[in-house]
Amino acid sequence: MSEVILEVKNLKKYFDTPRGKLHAVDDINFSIEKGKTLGLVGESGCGKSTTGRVILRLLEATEGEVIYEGVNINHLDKEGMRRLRKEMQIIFQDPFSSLDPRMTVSEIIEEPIKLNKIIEDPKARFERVLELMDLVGLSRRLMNTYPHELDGGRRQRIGIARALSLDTKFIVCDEPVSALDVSIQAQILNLLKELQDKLGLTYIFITHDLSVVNHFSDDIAVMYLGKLIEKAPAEMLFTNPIHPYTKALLSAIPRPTLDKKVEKIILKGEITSPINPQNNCRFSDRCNHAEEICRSQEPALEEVAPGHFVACHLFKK
Amino acid sequence: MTKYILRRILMMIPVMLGVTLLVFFIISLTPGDAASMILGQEATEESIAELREEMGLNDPTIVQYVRYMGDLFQGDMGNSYATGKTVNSEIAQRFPNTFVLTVSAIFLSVLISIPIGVVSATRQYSIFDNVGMIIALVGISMPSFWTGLLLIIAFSLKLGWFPSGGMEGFISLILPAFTLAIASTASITRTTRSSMLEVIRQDYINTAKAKGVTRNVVIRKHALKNALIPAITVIGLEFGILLGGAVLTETVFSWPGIGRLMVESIQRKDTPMVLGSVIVFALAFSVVNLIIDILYAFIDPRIKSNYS
Amino acid sequence: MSNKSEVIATENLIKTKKRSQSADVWRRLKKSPTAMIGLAIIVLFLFMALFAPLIADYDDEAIKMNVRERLQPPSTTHIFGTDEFGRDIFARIVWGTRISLFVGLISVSIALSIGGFLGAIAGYYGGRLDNAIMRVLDVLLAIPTILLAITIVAALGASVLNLMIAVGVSNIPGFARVVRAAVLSVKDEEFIEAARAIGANDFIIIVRHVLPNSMAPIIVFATLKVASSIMGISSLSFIGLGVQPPTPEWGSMLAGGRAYIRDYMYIVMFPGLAIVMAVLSLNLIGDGLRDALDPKLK
Amino acid sequence: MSDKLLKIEDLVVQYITDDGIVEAVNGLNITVDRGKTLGLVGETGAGKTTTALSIMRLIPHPPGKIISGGIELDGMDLLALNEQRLEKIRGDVVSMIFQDPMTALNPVITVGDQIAEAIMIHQKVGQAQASQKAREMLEIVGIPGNRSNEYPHQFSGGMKQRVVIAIALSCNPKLLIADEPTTALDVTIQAQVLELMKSLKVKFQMGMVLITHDLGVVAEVCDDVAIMYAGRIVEQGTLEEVFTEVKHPYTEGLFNSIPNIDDRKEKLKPIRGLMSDPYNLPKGCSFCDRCDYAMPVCETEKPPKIYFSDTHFVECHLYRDQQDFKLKGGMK
Repeated sequence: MSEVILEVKNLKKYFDTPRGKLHAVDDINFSIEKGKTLGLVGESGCGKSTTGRVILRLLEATEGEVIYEGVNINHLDKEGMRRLRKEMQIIFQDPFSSLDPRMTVSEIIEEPIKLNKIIEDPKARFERVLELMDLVGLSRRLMNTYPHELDGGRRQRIGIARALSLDTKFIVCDEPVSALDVSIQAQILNLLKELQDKLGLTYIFITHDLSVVNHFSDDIAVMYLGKLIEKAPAEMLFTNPIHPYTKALLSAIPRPTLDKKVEKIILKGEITSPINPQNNCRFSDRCNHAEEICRSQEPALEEVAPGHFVACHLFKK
Repeated sequence: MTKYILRRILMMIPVMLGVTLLVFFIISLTPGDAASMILGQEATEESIAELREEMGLNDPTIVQYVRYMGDLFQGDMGNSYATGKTVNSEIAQRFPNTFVLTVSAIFLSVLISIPIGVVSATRQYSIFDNVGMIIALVGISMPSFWTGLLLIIAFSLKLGWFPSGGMEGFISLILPAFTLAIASTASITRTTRSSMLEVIRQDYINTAKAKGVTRNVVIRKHALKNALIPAITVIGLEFGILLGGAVLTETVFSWPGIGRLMVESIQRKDTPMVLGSVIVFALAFSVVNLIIDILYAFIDPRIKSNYS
Repeated sequence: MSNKSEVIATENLIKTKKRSQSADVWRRLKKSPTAMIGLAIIVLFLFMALFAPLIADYDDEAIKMNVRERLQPPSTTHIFGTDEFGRDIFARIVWGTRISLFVGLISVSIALSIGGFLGAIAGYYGGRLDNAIMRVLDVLLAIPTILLAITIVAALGASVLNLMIAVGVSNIPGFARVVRAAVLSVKDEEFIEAARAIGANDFIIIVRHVLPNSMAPIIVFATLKVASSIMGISSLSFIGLGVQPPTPEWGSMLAGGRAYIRDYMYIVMFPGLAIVMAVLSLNLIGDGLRDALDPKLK
Repeated sequence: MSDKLLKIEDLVVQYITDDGIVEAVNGLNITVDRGKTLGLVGETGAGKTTTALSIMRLIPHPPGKIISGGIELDGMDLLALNEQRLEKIRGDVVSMIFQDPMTALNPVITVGDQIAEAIMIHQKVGQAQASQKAREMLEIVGIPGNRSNEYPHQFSGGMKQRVVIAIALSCNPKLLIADEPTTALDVTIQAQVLELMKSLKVKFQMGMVLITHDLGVVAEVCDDVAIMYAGRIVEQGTLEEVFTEVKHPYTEGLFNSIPNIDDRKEKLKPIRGLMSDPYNLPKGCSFCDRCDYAMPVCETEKPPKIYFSDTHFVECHLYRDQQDFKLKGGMK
């Protein structure tokens, strides 16, 4: 029996915009077990990155709870949050902008250790930095270089080393490979996987790329315009997607193979943004199967099979 | 569009109120007593005290300010301590001269600078570009009062082509307008060049070229309009600098504008006149900025649609 | 590369000092001949300002009137000639350097510290504080810089101190805007969020991450502002609102010499050239720095 | 007329910078048949975009320069033409779609005018007629014609890319170069745009060079595939040949790096290391320092071109002496 490390309850994050309230994250629920990976999937504007940031309290939640190892982090004071940050970390999408261009590789990796007073002795701290560089496959000779002198893959390794420099147990990976070339992407994915096995890490893996998330995750949650619309174990979601959006998303991925041609579901229209949303299914205006009820009532997330949750009026048919 | 313009005009009001408040308080710091100035050295203590009371100079500054603003809204900026004439009439008489001078200077600048900036950018690192940019930098570095003196020496005293000062017809406008225009020409040229360089690297320029649009049309139609957006900002800022520069240029060329009026009034400690001049300058500058913002909306459709 | 040789190479590299970024900037700046000319000129001016007493005697040559030697054209004894009171123009220019550079630097420091502080907190905290600060600055910006300076000096009276205050204050809004824009451009970078994620507080974030990364445009702007302040100081002195005679100042030298330009053109020639050279050199350096600090623009 | 629409021979393009010379393209050969689509596949820095810009003759100069080689388009020697002739060809015979739709449209000109411009240049028609045609083009790419008076910022990313496509196709070009046309788009939007491009390809009967890093996109749209690495084509063949009989170790590496969506247990086998420094390419095979099959000869000698069929070739030493050499990974 594995234990739940993180639980998200009725989480909401709204932003004020000139055109109204943007419901970036709107009442989502999920939990993650220790040592597992939850894939958070969706297209631009679906709220997946915002969710990641609210979980780490880099953004304050509008409503709802984030419970990490039994502690509601929304209620923690500064000091409590500081302690927690040692365990909860983030890896960013853009290895170009997520590293301070004025700091060297070793300074970047060292900063969290120094800041959180993990190791006070400079010499021991330096040893630890070298150790971390080895761990993520960064050659030690790069320690005095600046990020802009390195390629995207190595920069992402720096970001990973920084995230691991504390007593990290839980990492939000925000599109960690989408800025990288395919061959480098595979290197980083393998590294993240190895680190998880070695250090028992728990990941939330945020991505728009379903093939990456399938490879990587235990559970997958699909988001659309701030809502969680389907959640299931990866295997189940891929073999038996229920929500029309998930189906379309799965079929839309270009597959690098000549056999097993998948019938494409082409959606109409484009992604809008969840500003002042109506009480309807947010996908209804793009859905090929939408019915009257979809336009007048918002579907709730319901369990249709053990572990498989869907928010759609039509699955019952 | 009307909504946008109205909004911009409304935004001007608090700024102008702030300007009057600020300037009024700065000027109220001026040492010396207005009443004794008006009455001259022979005045008795009593008559001075009487006048002080009458002018309300014993009231707190803020009360004086409110009174001043009340008058200002009725179009009255008080009377000059030095001449006794109304500030309004004096400024009304002088303002057109400053207007003519600065507007001709900015026209001259824009006319010269935009083409040079564009050509420099399209031929980056050519001799034309390099020499042009060095001249522009020197132009920015020359104080207008000195340039004015040099121009007087050369074209008035030595060659006798133009008068060295005063305001007698178009011919006397040429030297001061040119003097005033130098620095802004240089600076608008530099901005035009750099924003043009920025624009011609954009993807949409490649799209245009890939359509088969000729080089000249790419520059004229696709690049220039985009490059003008930052250039116009600088034209607006330069206009402010021109207004400031008018103080110096008018002094050098004895041009009867409000710049010179202001300097003379400062020397005469004629505070109502100084106050009036600064406010008019600030108002003129704000109106220019308003025009600039409206121009923006015409060039850049993104602004227009934000307010429709 | 084998493991062993890598370790050795590593140890060698750890010992070598890391290459500093200012060295990089200097390397790029050196490539610009115009910036180097500017630097040479300004060093010359600094030298003149520092060693003015060794170059010319203040009381004897720069201040004392000497009617017998008035309005002498340049010669070997007076290389720039003498003015209407028979004072040596070269000596006055040398001493004027002190005033111009000193007042220029001090007023920019005033503007940078006040404007920079306001701009930094406005940019970093945003929201209402930002709004309040920017609205106040809008008022200052509505008055053209030089007019604001003139108004301040007119009210406070003409003196070197008031000149510094006037030029300094009138430059505050400019600095606030530049610093704010610089901070804003850095603030939303992901590395700031990364710093927050590792538990850094606002102070550490501002000092260690925001400021170092927003320095480039501020340095450039400050350099250019020293130039324009020097110009502003001489402008004010020219219209009699700055440094008062007989103190040697370039602008007031021009004002004094104005009456004699028909026959004694050199009187206005040299002080004016001094202004141009000082301002130009700083502008050249500013331009060079802009390119050197931001290699992307090249 | 030959059935070859585009023929590039031994193309060499360099960028001359302060830090040295980058050989962005060195000795590139590709051909595109009329009405066929060639997928040009490679990673960042492989020289794909440089190749595209060379065909358009839009290499920014300085620093870029076409050093040698030949580009023949529809029987014309592009490298021999002057600028005026090129302007007549661009947008008419060959046109191009750029990667980022967000920046590819001029923000201050209406989309209708941006489409009409190309029509007016090449078809010598008046403003009214061109605007009419522009509206028709918008309809063809799935945008209501009455939106032609709107500005680019009023369109979403996918819509913008449709406008870009409308511009490119407005004069019925014989060759379309599409540089990563869907990379910046969301998956469901990408599916829409790919679908549109596939149908337009048939409708307009044009040849196409589709530049991409995504083998999935290639499988969907292309007839032929060329794999590019460090400025050269390392393997080329029909879609069938390249996808079923991978020959080059780099091609194999690319396939093994992609997570297989239909088999989540499969382990990724990334290509180790990084692409060689473009300032300083190895003397022999550019891929040899990352290649699992590298032999001593790979480091010293440029690999020969080995043909397996009229259409399928590879540049690799492995097959010089034994044509039937099999890569370890085989195919999925």
